[in-house]
Amino acid sequence: MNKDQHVEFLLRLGDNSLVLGHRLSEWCGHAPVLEEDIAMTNVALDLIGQARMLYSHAGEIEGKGRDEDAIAYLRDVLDWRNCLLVEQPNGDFADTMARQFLFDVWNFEVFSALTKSSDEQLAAIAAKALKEISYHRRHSGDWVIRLGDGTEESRAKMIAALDRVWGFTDELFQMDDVDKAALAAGIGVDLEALRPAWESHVGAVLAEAGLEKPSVTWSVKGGRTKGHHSEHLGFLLAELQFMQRAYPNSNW
Amino acid sequence: MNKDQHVEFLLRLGDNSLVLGHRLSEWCGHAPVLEEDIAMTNVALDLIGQARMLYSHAGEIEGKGRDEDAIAYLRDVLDWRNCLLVEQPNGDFADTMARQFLFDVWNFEVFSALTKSSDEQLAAIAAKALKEISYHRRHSGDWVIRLGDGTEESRAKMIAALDRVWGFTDELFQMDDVDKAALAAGIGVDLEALRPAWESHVGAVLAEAGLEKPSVTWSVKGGRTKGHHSEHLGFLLAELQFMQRAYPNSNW
Amino acid sequence: PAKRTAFDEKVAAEGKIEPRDWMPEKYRKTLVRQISQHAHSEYVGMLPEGNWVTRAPSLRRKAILLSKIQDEAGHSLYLYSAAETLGVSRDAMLEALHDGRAKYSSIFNYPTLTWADVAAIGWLVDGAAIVNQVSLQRCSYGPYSRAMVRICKEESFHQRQGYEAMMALAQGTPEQKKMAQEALNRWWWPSLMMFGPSDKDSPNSEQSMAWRIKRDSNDDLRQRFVDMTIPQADYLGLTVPDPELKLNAETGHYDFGEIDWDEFWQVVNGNGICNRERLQNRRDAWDKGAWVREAAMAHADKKAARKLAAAAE
Amino acid sequence: PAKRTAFDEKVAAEGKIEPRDWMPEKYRKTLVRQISQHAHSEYVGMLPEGNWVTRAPSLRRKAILLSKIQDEAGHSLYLYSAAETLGVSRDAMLEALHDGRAKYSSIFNYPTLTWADVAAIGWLVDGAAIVNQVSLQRCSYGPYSRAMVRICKEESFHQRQGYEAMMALAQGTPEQKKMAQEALNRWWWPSLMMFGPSDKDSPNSEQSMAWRIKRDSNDDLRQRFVDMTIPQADYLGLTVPDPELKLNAETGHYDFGEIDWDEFWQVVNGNGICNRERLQNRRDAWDKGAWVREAAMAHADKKAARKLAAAAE
Repeated sequence: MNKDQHVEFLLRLGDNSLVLGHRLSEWCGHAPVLEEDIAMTNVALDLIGQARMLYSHAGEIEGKGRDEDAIAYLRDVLDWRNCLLVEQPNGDFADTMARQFLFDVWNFEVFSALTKSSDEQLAAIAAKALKEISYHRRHSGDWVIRLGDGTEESRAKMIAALDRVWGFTDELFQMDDVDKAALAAGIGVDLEALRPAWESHVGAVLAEAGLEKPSVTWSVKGGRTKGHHSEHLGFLLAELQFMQRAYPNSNW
Repeated sequence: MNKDQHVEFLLRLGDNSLVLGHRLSEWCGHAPVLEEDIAMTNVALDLIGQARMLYSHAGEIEGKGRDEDAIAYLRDVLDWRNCLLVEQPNGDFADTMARQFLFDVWNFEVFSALTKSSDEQLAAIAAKALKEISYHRRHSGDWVIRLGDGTEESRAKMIAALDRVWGFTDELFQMDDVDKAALAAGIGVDLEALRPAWESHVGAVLAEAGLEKPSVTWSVKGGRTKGHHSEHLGFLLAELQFMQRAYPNSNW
Repeated sequence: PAKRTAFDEKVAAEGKIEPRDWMPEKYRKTLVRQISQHAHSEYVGMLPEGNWVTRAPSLRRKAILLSKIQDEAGHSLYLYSAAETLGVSRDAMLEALHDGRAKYSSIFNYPTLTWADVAAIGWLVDGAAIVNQVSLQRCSYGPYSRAMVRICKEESFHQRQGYEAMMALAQGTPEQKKMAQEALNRWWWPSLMMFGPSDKDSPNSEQSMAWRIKRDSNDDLRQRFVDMTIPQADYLGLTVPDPELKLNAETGHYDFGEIDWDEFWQVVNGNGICNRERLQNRRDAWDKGAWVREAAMAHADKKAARKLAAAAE
Repeated sequence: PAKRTAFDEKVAAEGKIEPRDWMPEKYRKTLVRQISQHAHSEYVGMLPEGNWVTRAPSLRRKAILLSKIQDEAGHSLYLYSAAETLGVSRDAMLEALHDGRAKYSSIFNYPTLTWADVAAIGWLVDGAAIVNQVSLQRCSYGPYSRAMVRICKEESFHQRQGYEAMMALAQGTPEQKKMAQEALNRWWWPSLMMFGPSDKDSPNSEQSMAWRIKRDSNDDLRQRFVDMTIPQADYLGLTVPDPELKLNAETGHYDFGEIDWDEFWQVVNGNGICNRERLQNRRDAWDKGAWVREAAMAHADKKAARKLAAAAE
């Protein structure tokens, strides 16, 4: 695995965290209940913290002097490597929780595996993150259950929400050259191999929620491996990056 | 009237046009009927065209080498001088038309007066713009009538929409030092004196729509004269300016 | 039968079939499908470009883009009108779009990720559309043929503007040039796919050609587009993402690589990045606009009733 | 009367009144009004800062800001709980907020227009809040007093972070310094207004002071804030927008100009830029969240019923 691939592998992880953290932070002050303002902000904080560690580590390996902010604020859309799932708009609370849950379950498996990465720094980051992600997974899973097993209305909304995001999950298990190189080097994860664990956990929660696995047949990919995103990411970046773009070379 | 005031006076006009044109352009492809996609895009185009002429003229008078794009793309929020009314979010179609109508009627009076400006370039711009604004005013007025005199639902929405924007209209008639200097120099307009004509036209259309003048008592000001905007403008600018901020010193 | 013969003779003689003329039911149906699909494409096609209106990099480009989108709305309107002459209402056509029965050009299921994509759409997508539409100017159905004449004029204007926008990028900073190349990389093959399946896989084409609804085969039109576009790409200094592309000295045409028809069908069948969003956007605009359309009708009725009442007094 | 005497004596002896203790009805009402207003202020106060979360200029600042807002949500929660000890439910308090009967601190009706406004809120608004809250730590009502102790610790942390963010701007580029100065210009006077009307125009204060709900007068607290803040502004190299401001050598306090109480009342009474939006935001979050809260309750009920049924088997 060459250095570029190593950096790219880390950016994929970091971009997932930052973009999803950003989406959650958009809820700030608008949650359905005060306790969720706290809980969602907490998850957003964890994710942004993970992105910072991953970016700093990537910047060090790259060795070109980019720090966490240069990586977060000075790349345009085609250079982002998050999966399509996390950049999808918040929608309603069911949409947000469906997106979060499907990601959290995957992320938990990924970071579990990464605790054994031969990249020791990455393994340390993963060990720290895993405790947080374990909470995230429980939190979003609880909401899938509450909404699925709540009222008629909440159940209908949760079903619709799962249908809307399900087609973005295949991308999570796709292995390209970078992933294979990372795996071969003992740095990365066999994403394909995570699918059974993901399906089993997701299935168990859906069962508890009284929900079926969505039967949608569409599936899209390309954000994480090629930077082929949906049109939503560009608007997210315009907001995220405004200050650093408008006031370059400033310390904050 | 000094040069700074002259430039400021022109920017106030241009910023109104650009910001409202931007808001209308957000409807692009989302109008309630195809004919309105065409009509609203048309109004947006007129307004953006007016902003370009006003900015270019302001840039020439200023004499510091700023062109229309430098003025539009490289000022942050406190340097914008549009009135609060035009930066308000689109809301639903009734909100958009209420905002547009109250502005169009004012804008028509302003540009009518400006056709006699001693700034000949401005007078020429006003003469061209006036034909366009005359169409805008008819278009938005027709919709106020249609919605007010349409269904129960549309009437309720139009009443709510007028209530939501009415408190932004006092600002349109406020005269500060810049306005007074522009008036004294024969360049500007006596905004206070426009109120009766505005009220009369607005009143006639509301009457035809079967609507009352809103009875809201709040009133806010400060966008046009001090750059004290609402929180909406910053997000609008993040989108508007993204490309010029992210790729400085490029030709497009 | 006599009517049938008259129809066939008129078509054969390059005459135009008009709305009141007798026509075979299948001719009518084929046209309705094709014209409404074309109308939907213009309508849906506003969205990927509309995505950049608020972020256009200069006021001049913003005005050009808005004006282009306005033209597309206009094209959509002519085309719906042309289809309406065949006895189907715009609302019925929109209903078919909204519930997924009717199609629109699959190219619009690709996202516009950078400003260069907007330029590339103008250059390539409008370029491909023109090749197709120039051919359709000779379509046997009068209203469609005339709509094409009108639309082609505007489209070639758009195509020139798109090319010029691409030129500004190709001659710009390294970032701009990179953005232009990446756009070409993403839009090249989908543009070739716009002409539809290869002739050998295009079973409906034969009847359409006989009826002169369609005047040139998919592969012929595609070749025409390639021949026209490669020199433009060369002039821009951009590389077309096809290693097999080269001028064939014998035929005088460019040979090009195999199209990935699997990708084509993937996107047609729902797996493009934007399929769901495009349709949802159109449905949302329609649903959220329902009360506005109802209000306009209610007002028009009231107004008419008042006029009538006044006249009766 | 015996209870009344016991209450008065306890208050006079700096004892804490607890929820189960007897208290005059007006004491209870005053506290409910004050504590719920304080809770609403924390809740609504999330919005002007939340406005910059997605645009924070560095990841570190973004994390600090999010964490601060999370703390505010927490404060709001303690305060609602403190008020609930007086027999009023959180839902009832929110209803009063949503229909405009209950107030929140009027400072949050000003918009955050630049990043420097976020820094200024941390420095000035949290600074003013702390002065007030430190005083309220000695409030006679136990739960409120204890909430203040806990909140004050976090608030002073926020205030230091705000000051530090302001410092980064004041020591930054000319644009940053300008942004900082403009924020101070806009937030200075509203911060002074946070302490409420002058003592002479504050008729309710006397009873609150007697009951030790309030421990210091508005003007005393305001003076304390000014004395604390001016040296900080000097250190930042920023100019407080008050030409009459100067240290009074005799008193050792800063004298300052007349507050524009007309502006104060204008904003309190609905003419701030954000009054409508803040309330609408809170109402929208509440209304759009109704189905989520209902679902959570329905699920909890079903779960409890299932547990009961299982136990009965």
